Amino acid sequence: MSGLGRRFAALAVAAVATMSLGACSSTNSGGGTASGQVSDDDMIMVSAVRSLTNPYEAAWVEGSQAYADSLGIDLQTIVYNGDSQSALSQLQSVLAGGKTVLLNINPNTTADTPAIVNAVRAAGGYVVTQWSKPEDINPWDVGDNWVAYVTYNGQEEGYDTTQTLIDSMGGSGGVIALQGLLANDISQSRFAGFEQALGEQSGVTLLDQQPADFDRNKAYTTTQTLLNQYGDQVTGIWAATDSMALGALQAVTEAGRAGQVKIASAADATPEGLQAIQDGNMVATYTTDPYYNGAMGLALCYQAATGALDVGSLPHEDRAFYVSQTLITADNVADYATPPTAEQIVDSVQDPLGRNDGALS
Amino acid sequence: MTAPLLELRNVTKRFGATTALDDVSITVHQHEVVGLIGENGAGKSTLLKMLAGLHRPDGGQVLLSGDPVDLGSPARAARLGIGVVHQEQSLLPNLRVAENLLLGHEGDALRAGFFRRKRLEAAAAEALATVESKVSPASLTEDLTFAERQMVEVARAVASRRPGRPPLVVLDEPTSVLEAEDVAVLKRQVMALREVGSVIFVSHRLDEVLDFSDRVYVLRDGKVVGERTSQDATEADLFRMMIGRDSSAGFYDEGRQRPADPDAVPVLSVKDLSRRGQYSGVSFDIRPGEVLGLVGVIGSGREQVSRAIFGAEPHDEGSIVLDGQPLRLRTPAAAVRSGIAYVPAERRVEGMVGGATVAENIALVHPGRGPVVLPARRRVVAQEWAERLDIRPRDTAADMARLSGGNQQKAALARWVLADDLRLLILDHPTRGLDIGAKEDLYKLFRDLCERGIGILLLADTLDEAIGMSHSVIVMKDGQVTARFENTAVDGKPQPIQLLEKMM
Amino acid sequence: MSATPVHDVATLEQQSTVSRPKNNRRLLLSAGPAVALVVLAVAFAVLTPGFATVNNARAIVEQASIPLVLAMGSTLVVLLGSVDLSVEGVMAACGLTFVLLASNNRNDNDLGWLAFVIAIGVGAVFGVVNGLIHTRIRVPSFMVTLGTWFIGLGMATVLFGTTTPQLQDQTFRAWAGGRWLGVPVVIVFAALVTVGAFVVCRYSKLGRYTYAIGGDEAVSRVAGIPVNRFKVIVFCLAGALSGLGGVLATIRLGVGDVSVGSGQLFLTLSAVVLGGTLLSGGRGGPLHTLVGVLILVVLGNGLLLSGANPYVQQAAQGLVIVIAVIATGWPVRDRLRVVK
Amino acid sequence: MSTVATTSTPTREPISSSKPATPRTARPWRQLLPLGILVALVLAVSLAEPAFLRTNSLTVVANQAIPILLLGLGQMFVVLVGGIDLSSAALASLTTVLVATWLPGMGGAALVLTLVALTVVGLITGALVAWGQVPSFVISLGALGFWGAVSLVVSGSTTIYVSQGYGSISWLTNMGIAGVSSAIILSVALVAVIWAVMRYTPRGNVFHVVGLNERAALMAGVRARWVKTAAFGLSGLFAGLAGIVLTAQQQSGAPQLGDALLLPAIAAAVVGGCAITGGIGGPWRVLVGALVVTVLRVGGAVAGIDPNYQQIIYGAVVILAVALTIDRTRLSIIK
Repeated sequence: MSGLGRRFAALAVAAVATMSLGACSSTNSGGGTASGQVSDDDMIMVSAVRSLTNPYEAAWVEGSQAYADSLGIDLQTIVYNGDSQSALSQLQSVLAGGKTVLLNINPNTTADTPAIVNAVRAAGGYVVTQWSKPEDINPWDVGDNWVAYVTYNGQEEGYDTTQTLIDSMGGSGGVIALQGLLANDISQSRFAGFEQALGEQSGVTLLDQQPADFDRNKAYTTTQTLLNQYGDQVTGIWAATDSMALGALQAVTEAGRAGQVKIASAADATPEGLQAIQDGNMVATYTTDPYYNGAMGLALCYQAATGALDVGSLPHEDRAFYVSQTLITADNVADYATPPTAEQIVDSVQDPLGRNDGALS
Repeated sequence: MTAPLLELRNVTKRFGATTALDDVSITVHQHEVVGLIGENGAGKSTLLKMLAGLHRPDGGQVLLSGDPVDLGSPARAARLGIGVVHQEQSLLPNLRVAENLLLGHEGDALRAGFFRRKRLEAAAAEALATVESKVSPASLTEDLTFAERQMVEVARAVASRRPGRPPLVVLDEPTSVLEAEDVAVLKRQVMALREVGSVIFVSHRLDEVLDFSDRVYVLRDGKVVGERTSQDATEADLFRMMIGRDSSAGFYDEGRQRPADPDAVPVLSVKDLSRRGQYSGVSFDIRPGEVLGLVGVIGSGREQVSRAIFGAEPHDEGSIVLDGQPLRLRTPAAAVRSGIAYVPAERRVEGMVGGATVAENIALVHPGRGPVVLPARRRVVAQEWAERLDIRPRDTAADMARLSGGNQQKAALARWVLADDLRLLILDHPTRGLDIGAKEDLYKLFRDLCERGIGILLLADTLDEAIGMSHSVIVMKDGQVTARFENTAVDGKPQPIQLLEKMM
Repeated sequence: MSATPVHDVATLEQQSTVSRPKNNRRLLLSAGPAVALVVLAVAFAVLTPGFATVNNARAIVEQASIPLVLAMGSTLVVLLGSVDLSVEGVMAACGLTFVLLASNNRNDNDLGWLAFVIAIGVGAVFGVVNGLIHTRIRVPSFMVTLGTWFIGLGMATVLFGTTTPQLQDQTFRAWAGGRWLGVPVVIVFAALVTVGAFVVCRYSKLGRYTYAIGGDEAVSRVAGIPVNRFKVIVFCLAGALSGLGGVLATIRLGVGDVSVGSGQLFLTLSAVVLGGTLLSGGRGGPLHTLVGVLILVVLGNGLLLSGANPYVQQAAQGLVIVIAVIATGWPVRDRLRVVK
Repeated sequence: MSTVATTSTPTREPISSSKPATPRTARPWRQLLPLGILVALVLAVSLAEPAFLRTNSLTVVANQAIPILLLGLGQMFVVLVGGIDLSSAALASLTTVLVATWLPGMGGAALVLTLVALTVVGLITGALVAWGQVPSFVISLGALGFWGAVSLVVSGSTTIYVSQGYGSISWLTNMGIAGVSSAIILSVALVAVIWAVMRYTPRGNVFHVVGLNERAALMAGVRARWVKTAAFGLSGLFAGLAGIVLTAQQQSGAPQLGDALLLPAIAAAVVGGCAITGGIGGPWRVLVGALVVTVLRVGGAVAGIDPNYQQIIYGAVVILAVALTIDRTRLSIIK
C-alpha cells in the first residue's frame, strides 16, 4: 500500500473512533447482573438457527415467532448458514443495540457455546442454548445470564428407533447404520443408543456403519454401494436423521427392495419423514417438537429477565436438562400430521420447565 | 499508374508523452518488396502493430489501393489483406498446425460450427506448400522446431489473404531465427509473393534487407529519415542513417582482444562431458579473459552442453572444473554460487522477470548483503548500471516488460556483471533481436569483462559474431566436437566457410 | 564494411530444450491418470470382495453420472483458463425452479417438460451472467463465480420458502431409478453429455477456439477470434450443465433442496484437475475428466467397500490423490519444469 | 482460478494488444480502492444499523477478521508464488485440536510445539508440490483430506473444551489496549513485519519474483523450489496462528472448527488485490481484504436484511467489490 494509503487508513480509523465515542454512552453496563426486572419494552428476542431451509429449524423459528408475538416483543431471527463467525457477529451487533437480549440458540458447533454465552453475559442478556455444549462447561459456572442448556436424549432416540426397527424386521436380519458427521456429538449419542439396542439382542447383526454427514445424497450413494456389497443380507437400515433415511429409501427403492428393507430414522420428524411413515416406507422417527423448542428457550429467558424465574436458585437439574420427546411410528404418526396453532405453542411453554425430562446423564 | 497497394500519409502515434511515430509517410507499390530498418525504439514495432490493426493512428491516413481505411482490429486488417508475421511467435502450441494456419478464417473448412478435418488439412497443406514447408498439417504445433514454426507463421500470413485483394505480407525479423537453407526458402517465397502482392520486410540484418528488398525506408526516433532503392544503397549508408553517425571501426572491438595467458589456470575446464543421446566426449578449457565460441547447428548439442555447465540440465559423465575446483552442479542456484552466470536465449521466458521493476531485475542475482537493503539503495545501484550500460529509459522503477529487447538484455546482463566474484559468463545468443547500436554496447561490455579476467562461453547469434568475438572457436556436430580453432587472436581468425564445413 | 555481419549463412538456432517438448512426455502425462485408474481398480478388485461385481460397476457408473455432467461443463471453463465455482449455487437454484414449475405439492404448476427446459435455461442464464461480468467488467472468473455461487444459493433459499417442495410429476419421478432402453436414466444423460462435450472439444469451432483461448488469449485475440463471445458461450454451457445436474439430482431426491449440490464443486473440480486438465487452460479435455471422475468415484466406492474405518478412509483418499498425481507426473520431472 | 498453471513448455511471450501501460505509480487511487470499499461498506451497514459504528461492534468485527486475516496472509505467500493452498483452513482446525489437547499438560509450550508442527506440515505439502512438480491444487486437496482425518482421530471427533491452561491463550482475546484485543494488535504488527521484510530485506521480493516468472528466477540462481516450499511452510505457520486465535476465541478446539474459513481467506487475498495468477500482492492488501470480507459476511445480517436475501446480496457485493477494486492495469489478461 502506498504512503498515501497508509495515511488515509489512519484518518479513517481516527474518524470511526471519534464517531463511536459519541455513541457508546448508551451501551448497557454489562456483566453478570442477577435475575432482574427488565421491562418488556427494553427487550428484544433473538432466535438463532443454522438455516431456514431445514424443516426442523423453520418450525423452531415459527415457534419463537408465536411466543414473541404473544408478548408483543420484537423477534430477530439470526440465520447463520453454518457459519459460526456469522452467528457470533450477528449476535454481537444485536447485543450492541442496547436492548436486553433474550436469546434462544442452536449453536453451529459445540465449540461455539463459550463465545456465545460470554458475549451475552457481557451485555447483560439472557440465553438458552440447545442441542450441544462442551461437556465440562455448565450454565451455573458462567452465571445467571446463561439461563439453561437444554438438549434431547440422543441415546434414547437411537435406542427406541432401533427397537422399532428390530421389531419391524421380525427380530432377525442384517442392518446398516448411517451416522451423521463424525465429529457431531448428537449423531454419536444416537449411534450409541443404536449400538445399545443392537447389543441387547442377537437376531439382528450390524453389517456395516458409515458416516453420511447428514447428507441425503451421500446417504443415497453409500446405501447404494452397501446394498451391492451385502445384497439380500440387508433387511434394515438405521439412519441418524430423516434426511439420511430418505436418501437410503431412495437407494432401496431403486434397488427394487422397497418394503423388504425396513428403514428407521432416529430424529427430526420432517413432513417428508412423517409422510414416509404414513406410506409405510419408514418405520420410525423421533420428534423433539421444534415449535416447542423455539418457544421454550425464549420463555425461559423471558421469565428470567422479568424475575418470574429466579435463575440463581434453580437446581442444576433445571439448568441443564433433557426435554421430553416422542417416538413416532405408524401408530401415532397421524397425531403429528398437522402443525400446532400459535395458541397451542404459547400454551405449551407457560411452564417452560414443564417438559424437563431429567438432568443430563 | 495504379494507386499504391499501401500508403501511409503523415501518420502519427503517441503514447502519453512519447511520440512513437511522428508524421510518417510510407508507400508500398504493388509487386514490391519494401525493407524497413531502424534501431530498437525507432518506431518499427509501433508501425507494424498499426498495420496489424492493434493500434489506431492518432493522426494521418492509411490508404489501401487508394482508399482510406480504418484497420480497426486484427480481424479487419486480415480481411483487408494484411498478413503480419510477428517477431514474437504467435502460434498456439496446443493446437494443430492446420488449426493454427487457418485460425479465425477457416472458410469452408467449417460447416455448422464443426470442422471438416479433411478440408482444413487440405487448405493448410496448400498454404504450407507455398512456403515449401514439409510440416504435416496434422502435427501438434508444440512439436515443431522453432524454424518450422516460423515457416508456419509465414504461411499463415499468406493464407489469411482474401481472394480479390492482393496480399500485403509484413515480415517482422523473419530471419533472426532461421537457418541458412530456410532463409533461402524464405527468399524464394518473398519473391513469389511479389508476383501477386507486396511485402514489407523488417530486419536488423542490413545485408539481408538489401538482398530481399527493392526499396528501403530507414526509421529513426519515430521519423522516416531516409529512403533508398536497394541498388543505390550500401550497408554503410543505411547504417549511417539508422544510427545517425558512421559505424565505429572494429564492430567487435577486436582491437581490445588480448591473447589469453596459456599458463593461467583455466577458469573453466570441461572434460569428456557426455549425456546419452545428446552429446559425448566434449572437452575444452576457457582461460581467464578468454572468449570461447561454441558453434553448431540444431542438434549439435552445444546448447545442452552450455546448460549442463550451468546446472540447468543433467549430464551423465565427465567433469566440470571451475578455477581448479571440481563442480557437481545439480541446480542453477549452485552454479550461481560458484560464480557462473548464464544469459539465456529465450530472454522473456528465462532471462527476465516481467512485471518486476528494472531495479528488481538488476538486483535479482545479487540482492545485496546484510539483513536490510533499502529500496533507495537498490535503486541507486540499478541507476549506476543503467548509466553504465546506457539502459533506456533510465527509470529503474519501470516494469521490465515495457523495455525494448536491447535494454532488457542490458539489464539482464547487469545483474550478473555487478558481482565481483563472477568467474564464467555463458552467453546464449546474447545479441539476438538487438539493433546494431545495442550490439556494439554489449560487445564493449564483453571486452570489459574479459579484462576483469572473466571467462566467456559464447553461443553466438551468427558465425561472424562467433569469429569476431572469440579467442577460440569450437565446432560441434551431432553431439561431437568436430573442430577447434584456438588462439585465434595470434594465429589468425578462421573463415566462416571453414566452420561451416565442420558444422554440416 | 565490417559493421554488419556479412556471412549470415547460419543463425545456428538451438531451441530444442525450451520450445520442443518430447512427444512421449505428453503421452505420459495424458496416460498417467488412466493408468492410475486401472491400478486403483485392479487393487480394489483384488483386495476388496464385492468390488468387482456387475452391480457395483453399475453403481459406480451411476454415482459418477451427475458429477460427470457437472464436470464436463467445468472442463470447458477450465480449458479456457477460467474456473466456475458457481456449480453448487446454480444446481440449487435450478433444482428448485424445476420442482416449483413441475407438478409439486406447493403450487398448482404443472409444466412438465417445459419445467425441465426452463430450469436448465435458468442455469444457462447464470452462465451468461458469469460470462458477461467476467468478460465485460473484467473481473476474474474465480471471484465472479464465487459471487454467483452465493446468489444461486440465495435464490434457492428464497424459492424454498418454508416447507420442502416435493416433486409430484410422475414422469420425472419415474426417472429416479428408472431406465431407458435398459440403461439407467442418469447414465443416459451422463453419456450424452460426455460424448457431446468430447465432440464439441474435438471437432467444433467452439471447442477448438476454447483450446485456442486457453492456450494463449492474446494470440487468439490477434487471430481475430471473438474471445469474449466464446467465453460467454462456454460459461453459458457450463451453467446449463450445472442446471441439468441440479435437475437430475433433484429428481433423484424427489424434493427441492437448497443443499442439493453440496460437495459437488470440490468433487468436480478435483476430478477435472486430477484427470490432467490444466487449470491454466488449453490442455486436457473431456476424456481426461471422465478418467478423473472415475478415479474419485472408484476411490470412494472401493474404500467404502474395504470396510476400513471412516477416518482411515478419509486419510487414505487424501493420500491416494497425492500419490497418484505425483506418480503419474514423476517421469516428466525436469530441473526447470514449472508447475503451479 | 486461473490460479494454477502448469507449463512445462513455455510459449513465447505473446504479442500483447494492450496499450503500453501507464507507469505503476500513475494511479495511486487504485490502491486506495479496496480501502474505499471497506469504508463504504461499513458506512452502508451503519446507515441501516447505527449501532454497528460503535467501537464495541467494530472491534467485534476486527476480532472476527483475525482468523481470516491470518489464513489470508498464509494464503498470500502461496498465491504469490502462483499456487493455491486448499488445506490451510483444515490445518487451522487441526491446530485448534492440537492446542486444546496439549494446553492442559504443557501450557504455553503447546503453542510453540503446535506452530512448529504446523510449519512442518506446510513444508511437507510444499516439498511435494515443488519437487513432485505437480499442481498445488491437487496436492493441497489431498492434504486437506489427510489432515482433516488426523484432526478427527486426535480429537476423537468431538469438541475439546479448554479450561485448564486457557490462561496461556486467553490473553489473545481478553487483554488488549482500549478495547482492542492483543490478537488484533499482534496481527496488525505481523502485517507490518511481513511488509517490512518483503520491502527491506535483500530477498524480500523472492515470492513475487518466483510468481512472476519461476523459470527466470530459477535461471537467475533463485532456489525457486525452496521458495515454493517455504511459501507452503508459511501457509502452515499462519494456519497455526489462525488456529490458536480460533482456540482462544472459542475456548475450545474441534476437528472442523476452521474449515468454513477457506474460501473467505482466499477471497480476502483476492479482494485485497492479490492476483490469483501469482506475483502481485502484499500484506496490507490482505489486511484490507480480510476486513472487507468480514464486513461482507456479517454486514447483511447486521443491516437487518431478510435472511432469505442475505446470500444474494452477499454474492452481488462480492462481485461488485472485486469489480471496483481489482487493478487491471497490471493484468493484461483476466482469467
